[in-house]
Amino acid sequence: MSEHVHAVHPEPDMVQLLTPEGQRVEHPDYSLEISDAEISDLYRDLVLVRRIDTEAIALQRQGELGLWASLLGQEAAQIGAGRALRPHDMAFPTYREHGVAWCRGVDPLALLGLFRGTNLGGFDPLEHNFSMYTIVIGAQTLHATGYAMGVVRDGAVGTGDPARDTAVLAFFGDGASSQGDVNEAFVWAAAGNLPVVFFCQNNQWAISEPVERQSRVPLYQRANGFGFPGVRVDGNDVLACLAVTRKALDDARGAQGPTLIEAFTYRMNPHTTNDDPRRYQLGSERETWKLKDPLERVRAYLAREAGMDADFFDGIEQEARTLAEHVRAGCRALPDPTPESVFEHVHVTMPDDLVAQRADFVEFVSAVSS
Amino acid sequence: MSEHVHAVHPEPDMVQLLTPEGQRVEHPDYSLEISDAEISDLYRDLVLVRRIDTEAIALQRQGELGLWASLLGQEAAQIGAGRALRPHDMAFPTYREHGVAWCRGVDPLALLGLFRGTNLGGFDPLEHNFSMYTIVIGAQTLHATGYAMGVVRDGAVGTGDPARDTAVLAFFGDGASSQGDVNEAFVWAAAGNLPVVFFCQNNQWAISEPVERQSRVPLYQRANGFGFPGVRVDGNDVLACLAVTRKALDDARGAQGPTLIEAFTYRMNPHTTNDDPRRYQLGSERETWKLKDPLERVRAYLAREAGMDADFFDGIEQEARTLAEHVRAGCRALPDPTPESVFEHVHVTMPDDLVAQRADFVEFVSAVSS
Amino acid sequence: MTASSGMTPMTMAKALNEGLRKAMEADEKVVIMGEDVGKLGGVFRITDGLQKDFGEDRVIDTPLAESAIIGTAVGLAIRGYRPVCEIQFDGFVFPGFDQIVSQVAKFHNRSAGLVRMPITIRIPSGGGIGAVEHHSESVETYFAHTAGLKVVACSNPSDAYWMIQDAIADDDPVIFIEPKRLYHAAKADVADAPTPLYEARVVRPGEHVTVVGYGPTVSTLLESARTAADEGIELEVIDLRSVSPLDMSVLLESVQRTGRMIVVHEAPHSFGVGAEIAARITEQAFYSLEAPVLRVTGYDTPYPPSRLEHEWLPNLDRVLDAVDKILEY
Amino acid sequence: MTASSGMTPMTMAKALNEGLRKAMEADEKVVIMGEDVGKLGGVFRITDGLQKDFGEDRVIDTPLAESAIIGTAVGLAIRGYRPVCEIQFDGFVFPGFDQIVSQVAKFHNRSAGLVRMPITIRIPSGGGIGAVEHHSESVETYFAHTAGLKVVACSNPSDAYWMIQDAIADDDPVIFIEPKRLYHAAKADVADAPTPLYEARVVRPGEHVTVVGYGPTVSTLLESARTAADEGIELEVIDLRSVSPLDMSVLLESVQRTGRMIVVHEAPHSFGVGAEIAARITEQAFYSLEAPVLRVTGYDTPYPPSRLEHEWLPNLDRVLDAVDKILEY
Ligand SMILES: Cc1ncc(C[n+]2csc(CCOP(=O)(O)OP(=O)(O)O)c2C)c(N)n1
Ligand SMILES: Cc1ncc(C[n+]2csc(CCOP(=O)(O)OP(=O)(O)O)c2C)c(N)n1
Ligand SMILES: [Mg+2]
Ligand SMILES: [Mg+2]
Repeated sequence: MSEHVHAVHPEPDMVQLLTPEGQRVEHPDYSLEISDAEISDLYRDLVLVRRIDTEAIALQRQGELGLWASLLGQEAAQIGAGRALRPHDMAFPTYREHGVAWCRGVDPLALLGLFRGTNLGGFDPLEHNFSMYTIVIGAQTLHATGYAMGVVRDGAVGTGDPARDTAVLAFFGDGASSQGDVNEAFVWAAAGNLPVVFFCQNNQWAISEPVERQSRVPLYQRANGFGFPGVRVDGNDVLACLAVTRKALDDARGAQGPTLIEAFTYRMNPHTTNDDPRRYQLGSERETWKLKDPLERVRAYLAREAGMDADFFDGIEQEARTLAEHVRAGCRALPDPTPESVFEHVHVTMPDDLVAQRADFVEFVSAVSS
Repeated sequence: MSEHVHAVHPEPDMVQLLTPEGQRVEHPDYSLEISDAEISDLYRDLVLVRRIDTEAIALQRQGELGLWASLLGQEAAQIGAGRALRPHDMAFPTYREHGVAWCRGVDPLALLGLFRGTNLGGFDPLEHNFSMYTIVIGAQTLHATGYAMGVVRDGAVGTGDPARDTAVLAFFGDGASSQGDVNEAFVWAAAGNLPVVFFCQNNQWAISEPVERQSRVPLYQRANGFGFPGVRVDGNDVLACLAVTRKALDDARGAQGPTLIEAFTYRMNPHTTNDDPRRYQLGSERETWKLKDPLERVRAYLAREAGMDADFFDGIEQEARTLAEHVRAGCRALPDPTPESVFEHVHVTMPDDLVAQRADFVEFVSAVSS
Repeated sequence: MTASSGMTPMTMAKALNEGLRKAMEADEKVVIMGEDVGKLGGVFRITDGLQKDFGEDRVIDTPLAESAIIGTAVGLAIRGYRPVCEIQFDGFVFPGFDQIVSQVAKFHNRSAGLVRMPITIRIPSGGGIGAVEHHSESVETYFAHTAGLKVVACSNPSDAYWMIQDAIADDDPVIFIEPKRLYHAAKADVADAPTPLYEARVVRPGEHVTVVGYGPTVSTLLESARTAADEGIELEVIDLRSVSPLDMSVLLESVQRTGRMIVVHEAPHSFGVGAEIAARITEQAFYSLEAPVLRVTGYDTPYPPSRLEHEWLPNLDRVLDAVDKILEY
Repeated sequence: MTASSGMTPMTMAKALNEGLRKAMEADEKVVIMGEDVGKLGGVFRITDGLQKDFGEDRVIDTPLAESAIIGTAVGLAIRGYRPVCEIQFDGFVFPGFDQIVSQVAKFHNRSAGLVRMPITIRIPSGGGIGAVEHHSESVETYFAHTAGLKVVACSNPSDAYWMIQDAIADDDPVIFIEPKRLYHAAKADVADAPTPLYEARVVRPGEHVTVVGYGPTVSTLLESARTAADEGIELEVIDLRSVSPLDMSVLLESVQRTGRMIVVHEAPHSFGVGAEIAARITEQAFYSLEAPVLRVTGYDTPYPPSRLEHEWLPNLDRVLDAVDKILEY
């Protein structure tokens, strides 16, 4: 086939509040009251999560991680969405939401165990109101929908009490939009008018398959078919992602039902550290998207419009270096799993035959390792 | 909850060409050139398939069938859709498409084995271009989509040659619209611009669940979310169903891609002979729909507008009686399955251990039955 | 069976209904979800009246999508609920298979024990009701082979009443197999106390051959035992009750006495539950065996047209054939 | 292995690629479909170059939906095609489970033989590659227990080359298990003729203990046999090749000589392939057995974090432990 060229382009109706050049722009439906201090905080988030990502990739190269799924290019989508959440809201990630994890107060080190092979999770989903990384494409959208059913049953929507009303945020990708589970989640959320927001990071690719393989119309329009609103937002614009997600979460908390958000962005790195995009991607595409970098535009705004000086940027750089050190040292220090641990949490109460198998295994491991 | 009342009502934009009173009406997008003779043939179809249904229910009551899924009330949807097919088109039914089977030239007796328990099918899907009855909700929509992929690969779309261009027609119900498989079929059909038409008989109920449990918007709108046209048609109007399905099949054959048709109708009988609708249905609802009977309106038209006389209607009555006799006698004469048959078609080539199991089974059955 | 609970004798359908009611009264976090479980009370009426008494929030008529029934149950469990999912018929559990195997079974382990999946999945199972395709499957083996799941099957009203409550109370996910053809069979007393959920039970003692079944086949085994007794052959009938984990102690104690064991189930023969029991018994009681463990099961074919199901299913004659065969060793 | 085919030695990945190419040349109705099988050549490059050479119509990058990959393959088969579906990783076959078990496995039977399902479902399987969750599962038992399916596993490049062609040429649906950790292992010669698809093969003769494996474990068994030989213990290594149907003749002939058998697989222990083989061997060779059939398998846990996978998986030490144990009987 002729070299792949994207048919889907940013729509005029794509919500944008900060241009790639760093200009604030207004949008009729999504105004955002935000101070330069708050924007500075968002910038800090963006820089730090990109740094976490950079370090993780380096650690994978050094053999410290078996794999890493990079979020490069998607920082704004994840920080914008993540910062729109309230502490008691619940989020359901895929395997790439490192930026959202950051917003939920999860130590980056807690994410590395899964990729290092020392555990399958590493943090407490209930403490952070951030569910487990989910690798089976789309599965988590149903978990989010069920959680939202529970929220409704707990009377935690539409009370008007901000400390009580709760929303659920489900992350998924453009490829995932083809999975039955994701569409079933749309059916249930619509039929039940549930307080769940579906946040699709359309990074244009599902490994080697362009989004056109999944849909011939923009993904945000999928929601129309199920009878709830869909909106496309500039996924590289952290302010727009924050504003659009905030609005959708408010609607959810206010018993207005679900929203589908399509964050239009781009995967600037390979799918994972195992992937080789040269086989299917045009370098030129990546170059075009480089000009829309989610960090640069905020930096430009802060420097030009908000008059932040070198000290500010140096301060964040310093923070990033400290964080990087934390990630590097912490990763190498991650404890290996104990043989017992493999058996411990298979069930809450361990059946006898598993007790016996554990004994075998523990004995065997100590034998070979001694 | 308060007694269930349908929120979804026939839309103004529901295609109708023949009113419940038997008046022909025009529709801007769907004109239908059809002679009174052709309408008479459709009426004959409607009467005969209803009679097959009536006989099957009676046979179930008499213990000759284990179960029957009645099509009462849905005759127009099935005959309209079935008669829109060309011989070389392919149709994929659920378990209720007895009227479509009729249009595909399948002997009604061939449908009874499944419900009598003498076989799992009973006719040759490839001879009739009518696939097997499919009981797992939604599964057949993917089969139809895959078949349509084959049609495209065979170069049998968009050639303009009516003897060559082929369309696929997939049947499913309102409840089925919630299944992942059905929505995946929409994804594939849209992304691949496949020659498949999705024909949803919205009979308002999925066993005891009203369509509102599945969707808060009319089902034909689901197609918008996937980027292909959806249309709602009066499912009790055989002319409208014929016209709308013809158009959709023509588009498919002409490489215009998929269409979703929602035939708005009503299940006038219990879900199956096992069901007890009194537990969940308002009798009044049934009464309202009785006034929209798919046969009566055609009968009224033929008598009033086309001047068909008593002989015509008596002739069809006579045909129906003969057919009924064929069904009654034929059902009782259906051969029981042989023990061998259970093993014969598990695989094309039977593995040794199955050969041994067959020997056991055959010996055992002859032993107990002797 | 121990003394009556004072409840009037009841069918298995009624016993399950009563057990579900008790479970919902005991814990307000218990919710029932599935297709047609509300006003209709399920196609088998197992949830009859529960929506009327506990409301639509706790007895939920779901959209028609099994993957979503299970997937949303996972989300409800994360939120602190205790979902009881009804799969309408055995053959329709497969669209939900991914959520069961990759999420329900693994989530607790994935979270290192921080999140629990107290989900009960009720599956009306097995054949013998003259139904059409997909309505007579025996699917327990798929789940028994899946780490993280427990699989139990009730064979009588008393167990049905108690086991469903214990399964729901269990903090682990439980696949609950209900022999649908016994739903409306003879009424029976309900014991005043449960047998522990994961214990097998000797339901008829015998010295010559141990016959093991669960769910629908137990009554067939009792019938076989009565017939065999007429010829002086005493079958010891064991109701497995729990398919996974297996209660080996009861099986071993029995086979060490009888030296002979036959395992009976409706599921296809190969790679079935009988194979695992045969393998373990041979491993753990090798020198006690007078004969190999034999199996009387469904054949390795799709479930047959119902006109042949009673021949295809394990039945009195096939069990007694196996008894004769095993005694020839 | 018979004399070389004259092809240069190749890896299993290359052998599968060549086999697929041959199958597509042999029958224009063969289509390959799956996620990323086109330009990328699949995440393991098994279909590398095939889209370029055969076109997008025959090597189809599908949307991301396994149920649809299988369900549309059923429709293609009805239309007369011979689909070869790639499941990207073992753990992702489950969303397609319903279409496999209720449609692919049953359609031919449902149609009384009038419609065929010549569908091959390729599943890169097993562990040992340091992957994250769901990427190291062994799912063969689920399909072996499903009537209407055949399940085969290749263990070396030559079999990979021939078996994939035979599986595609088979008019029945075949689940094709590929041991992913061997894809890029040592190159080997390709035999000039295939061993019949459903036959087991003795890959190393020995007189003391029969050890049976398939797919990824065969190389572990050969390694174990070499080590055991140093202590004068001769293991007879059998490559099952076909998990379902089972080629009992080869297994029986061997165990009747050795009197001892160990079955080895990565899939969880309970209700696994080892159980069926143990049950059949005990049934059919009862008096030849010096010891019960033992099993060295994955444990009844979810697949562990990769740091522990090499201990968790059947390995040299665990096999030799079992050999010592079985020789003590
Ligand atoms: C059910 C399932 N099938 C296949 C895979 C393998 N896989 C992992 S990521 C991926 C692509 C996902 O694309 P998208 O949804 O766009 O998310 P992205 O990776 O681009 O963030 C695939 C096919 C999987 N994880 N789960
Ligand atoms: C996967 C699956 N789940 C459940 C069932 C049981 N079942 C049979 S028909 C039916 C309702 C179908 O409703 P609808 O799609 O509206 O079709 P209708 O029967 O109204 O024609 C259900 C739940 C099934 N056959 N398949
Ligand atoms: Mg993507
Ligand atoms: Mg319906």
